Amino acid sequence: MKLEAHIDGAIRGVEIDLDGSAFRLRVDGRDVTGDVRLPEAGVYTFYVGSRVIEARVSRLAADNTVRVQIGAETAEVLIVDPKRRRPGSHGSSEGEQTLVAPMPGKVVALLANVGDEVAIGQGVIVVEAMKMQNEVKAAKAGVVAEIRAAVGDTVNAGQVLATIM
Amino acid sequence: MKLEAHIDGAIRGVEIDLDGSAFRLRVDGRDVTGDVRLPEAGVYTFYVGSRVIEARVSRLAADNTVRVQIGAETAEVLIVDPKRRRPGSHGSSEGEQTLVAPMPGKVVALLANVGDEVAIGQGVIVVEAMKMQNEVKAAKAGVVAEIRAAVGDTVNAGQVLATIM
Amino acid sequence: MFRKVLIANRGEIAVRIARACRELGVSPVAVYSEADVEALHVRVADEAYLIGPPASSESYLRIDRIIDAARQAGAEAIHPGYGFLSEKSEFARAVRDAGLTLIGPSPESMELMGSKTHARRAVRDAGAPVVPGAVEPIADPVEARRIADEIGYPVLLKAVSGGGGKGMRLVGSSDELEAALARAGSEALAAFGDASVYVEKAIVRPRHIEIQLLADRHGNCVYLGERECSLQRRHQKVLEECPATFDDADLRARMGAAAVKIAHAADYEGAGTIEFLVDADRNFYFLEMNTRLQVEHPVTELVTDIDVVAAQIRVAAGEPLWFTQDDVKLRGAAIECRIYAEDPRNGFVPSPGKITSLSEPAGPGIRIDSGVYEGWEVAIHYDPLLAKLVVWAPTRVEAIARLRRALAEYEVGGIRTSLPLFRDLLNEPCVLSGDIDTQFLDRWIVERYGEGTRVSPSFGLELDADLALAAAALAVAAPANHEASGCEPPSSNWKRAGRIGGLRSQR
Amino acid sequence: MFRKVLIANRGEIAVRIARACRELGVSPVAVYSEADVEALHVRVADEAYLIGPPASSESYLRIDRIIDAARQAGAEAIHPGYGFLSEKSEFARAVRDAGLTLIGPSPESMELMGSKTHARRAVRDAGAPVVPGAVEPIADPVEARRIADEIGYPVLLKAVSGGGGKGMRLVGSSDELEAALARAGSEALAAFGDASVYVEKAIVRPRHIEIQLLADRHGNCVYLGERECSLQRRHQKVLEECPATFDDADLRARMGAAAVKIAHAADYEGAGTIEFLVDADRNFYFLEMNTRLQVEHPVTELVTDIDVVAAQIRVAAGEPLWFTQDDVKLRGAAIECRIYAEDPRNGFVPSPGKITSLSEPAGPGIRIDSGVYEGWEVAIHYDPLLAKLVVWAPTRVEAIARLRRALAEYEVGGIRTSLPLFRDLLNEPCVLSGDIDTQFLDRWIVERYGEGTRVSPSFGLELDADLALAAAALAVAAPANHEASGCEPPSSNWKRAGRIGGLRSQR
Repeated sequence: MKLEAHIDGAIRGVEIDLDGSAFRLRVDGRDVTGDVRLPEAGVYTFYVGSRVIEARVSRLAADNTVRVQIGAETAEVLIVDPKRRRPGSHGSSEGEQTLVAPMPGKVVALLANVGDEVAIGQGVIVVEAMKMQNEVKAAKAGVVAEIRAAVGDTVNAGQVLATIM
Repeated sequence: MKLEAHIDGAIRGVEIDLDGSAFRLRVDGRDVTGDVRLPEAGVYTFYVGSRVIEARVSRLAADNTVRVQIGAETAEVLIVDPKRRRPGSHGSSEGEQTLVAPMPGKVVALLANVGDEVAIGQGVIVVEAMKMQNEVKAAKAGVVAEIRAAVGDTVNAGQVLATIM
Repeated sequence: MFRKVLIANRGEIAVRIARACRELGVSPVAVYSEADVEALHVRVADEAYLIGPPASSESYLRIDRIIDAARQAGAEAIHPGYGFLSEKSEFARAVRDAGLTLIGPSPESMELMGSKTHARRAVRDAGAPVVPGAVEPIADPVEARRIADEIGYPVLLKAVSGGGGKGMRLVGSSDELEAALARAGSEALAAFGDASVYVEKAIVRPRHIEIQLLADRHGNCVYLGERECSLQRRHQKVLEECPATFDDADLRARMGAAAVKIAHAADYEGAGTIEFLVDADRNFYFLEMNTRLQVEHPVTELVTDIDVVAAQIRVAAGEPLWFTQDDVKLRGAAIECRIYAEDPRNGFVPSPGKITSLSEPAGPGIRIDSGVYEGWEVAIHYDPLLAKLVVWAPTRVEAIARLRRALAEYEVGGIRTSLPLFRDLLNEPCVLSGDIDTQFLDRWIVERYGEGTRVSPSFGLELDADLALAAAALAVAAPANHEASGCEPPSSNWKRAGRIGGLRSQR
Repeated sequence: MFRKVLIANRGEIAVRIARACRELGVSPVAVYSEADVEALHVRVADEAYLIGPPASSESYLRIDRIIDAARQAGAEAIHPGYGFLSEKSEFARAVRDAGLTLIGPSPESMELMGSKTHARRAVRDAGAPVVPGAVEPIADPVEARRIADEIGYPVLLKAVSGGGGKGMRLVGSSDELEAALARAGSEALAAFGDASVYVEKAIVRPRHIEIQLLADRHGNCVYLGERECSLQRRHQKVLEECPATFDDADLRARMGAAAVKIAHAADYEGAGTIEFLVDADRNFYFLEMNTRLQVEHPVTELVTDIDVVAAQIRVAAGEPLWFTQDDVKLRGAAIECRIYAEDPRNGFVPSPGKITSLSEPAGPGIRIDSGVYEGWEVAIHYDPLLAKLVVWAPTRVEAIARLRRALAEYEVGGIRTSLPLFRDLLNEPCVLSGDIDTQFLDRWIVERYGEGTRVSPSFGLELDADLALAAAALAVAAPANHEASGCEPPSSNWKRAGRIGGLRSQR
């Protein structure tokens, strides 16, 4: 399957195929083959030649990105299926994306209005909690279809704040 | 629901009802009420009055019993639903019980023959591994319907050795 | 010894105290808010009392409910932990009035050391050094100028009622003084409802070094070496060590003696900490006293072999200290990392949420004091400290190597944490050499991460970077092949025929 | 220092060694059998080489494949761990012949100390005490009687080629001798293919106390205190401590000096252990030398602060020891429990299977060296040691309290383990007082558990016993309410209105 990995502002093509535990990976024109096992939930152990590389994968509920840790190093990635032009497989129905509050807090700013076009990663609403502000960002490009919160509203974690078509 | 707990050779009646997180327990004529939570898989935290009692529950694949640990103490229990007269809910179809090898090893003795009546906990087949012998026991009373292994056979973990009707 | 102790706290410190209780044969009693029904500190207790809704002001700060719970439980003593009510003298007084024992100092000691003016006077009377200046509110700019001229520039203007950096102004020379005074006053008024400020000498690039004390009610007081806590973000400690990075035995002895004098002056009992600023010439100045257990006590425990929490409970039960100053020997080096639920690469925004997986380091020289578990939902209501990773090794260099190894083994799934901060800090030459001061980290964070912008890390090896993308893609796009199948890996009898064949063919 | 080290082992010790490598900046290389593709020791390595099918004889004992793997990887050295090839001089020789470094002694030292006869002679020549007797095979009953009369009854008959208790017979008086000789000889023949036996003085109710040594190739050798390993089941150690339960400094110094003499006589390099028997009068006798790392090395590490595994690697790389005997100071007490996959309450039958859940203790004074993880399938092919729980505290009494606390936090789901054995042992007065010998545990197991019959434990509190049944019933009969719902607990905003109401109504 062919996917897009959005990482550090760049988009990289990722093509990966599994055949049992054997995998074939193509990234930026490089081919990597080997085996992959899942000894624990969220742990991918790759065997490439004699090398062993273990990746711990965790989905960050806050903003739909996936964090991958290999040894002490980490990266945060947003995986998008270009055929479906929506990120990952995280709950939103076909073509629609809901933006939810990542934590309980107070809405302190709206950064887009209904009808605005937004790009991937663009901030739409700002929620504040513990005196820290957090931007709720679009995980796909689209048009803001609805905004369900107003500045000053208290919101709960998971509450839908806006939808993007 | 009313169940039987087979523990240390004795059978004790256990009646437990849940209403949300509230529970009502009756054991040997004693009533206990409180709340129960499951903070982690297999962990039951009971709140009875001001007391907190945390029970870690684990099903032992070797012989279908359930081990419960509270603090440093443990007990092994076989739970039977008297309405259905078969232990727990562990895979066997209605009225039939399969005895499986708890580990890879060699069959060194048959303790019952086809047609024999066996009681709960009675040994049926002896499997040896790492120079240690292990009795495979009947988890319910019944009649031996089939024996699928002979003395001297090498068996794998999970392999069916006998069935009891 | 007590039979039951009520722990008036939550999180990792409540779990830590419960463990100390168990090891002393004392039954630990928890209190909890509605948000903490399934919290780890409740799960590890023998009894637990619900004391109110999630907001601290309605639960963990409710003196009345906590004392009621202790009475109901029949607890003889209350351990306040740190934060919450631990330094509130009215709590200490209420506990005493209820006929219970507070595991901590008397309300009088707390009040003396809790007042900047009184503490400073007591410290000076005890012959210990304070930062030159006067903590009395200044009447007018003329007085401010007189004091500043006397102690010499640079000076610091500080709010009398303040703390945490608010209403604080650094003044480099006399012509900046008047404007700074006006701004500091209005900031202090806004923050604390009190415009009064005072003037003290500014210590340039100071280190924060503190002395751990233990005192019993029989007149014995010892110091357990020092801790260096210079790595702070906005006055919040993030990494602490024992001994101080420069490991100066003479300075330790002088600071320790000064700290003990201060404790005696305050008629102190229990565990306490004297915080000092240390300048580049290794002069030290009293900063404040924390009349409670510190977050960072484990580094002292690992280097001195003294269990500070157990000692608190024992001296509160009336035991005399069972060792003398001469028995306290420092050995090796310990480092603590505070694992917070916040995102260091994005302006340290809080990162509450469910911990979906948890892998903790283990093996030699590792200690984890945690308040969370896999499946726990980190709430927004409380301090974001999840756990403390503490390492010990015979030398600081080895402790750093061990810490690096431990950080690679540590993963908290589902939320962002400060773990990447520590991984980055251990690549920083100044941290490795110990060339740090209390402003170092704030400067470094701006340089390294920018302010408020996400920094995407990168992998050292191209293969790792490629496989990271592969793992992310598999997790998101092919969960059915793996996760959804009940986490069951493929048969482990599978043969990597090619590889073993390769080995064989070489023979 | 080496750049890469191949670890020719599996399980907890391979993980332990990999951690030491990482902390030294060395890249760890694993080898594995087909049963261990997903084993933890493979997962923590940088590289891994498949060396054969599950059977040890086809994988972890294959000298050729292991050396091939080291060559392919470009590893400069091989750490053998314990067991497997660690004491095989032909392996040490093959490693040397391949131009690689074995992290351990020379094949010559192994051969000298691996032969009972030679070792005994070397020990005696070094002036260290051996058990009176003669390790030469006895020619006939007449010679046996002569030797036995000379050294005095009781005597022990032992197989010359043997070990592990087989072919061993205790003879109380001369009229039992002849029959015992016949039985010992036939047992020895069956077990080792060699009927020859020897006679030595039987030490009555001996303790097993061993000295840890570290020697470099520059002539330095130090001893790192002793370990008491008297708690053994059928000659297999289950719980070890440092120092010995009677903590006798004079005895330690004498045993240590004897051990160092023996090491010098063997021209020893690396870590090694001299095992002694100690009788009731604290006379000690050489038993054997283990020319490798021991399972129980962590208790020594915790009490001496010396990382034995790191030291092994450093001396193998040619470094001289960086400390002297005078620098070695023992502090506090450490206890290790070996967590085996076997059922102590049912004749210690092996208990392989999938670890369905894993909760490990943490907090102060706890060290876990584990080779398994949640989801790992414990295979039948190898040693049943899953992990080691090691505690440290300032005193033995406190260490026991801490161990009790740790055991209550420890759970390995899905299989039976030796954890209940340790919980039961800590209620045994002789274990608490240290009144033990090498036969104590075998006697105690028969008394406590009977032989081969399951003992069902019971809960101290009726409420606990009732709730244990409730938990079992819920887990089996109502999994849909809990486990099947994705382990999601009920809403944590739920209010326990009754309880908080109760608290309020009292005010």
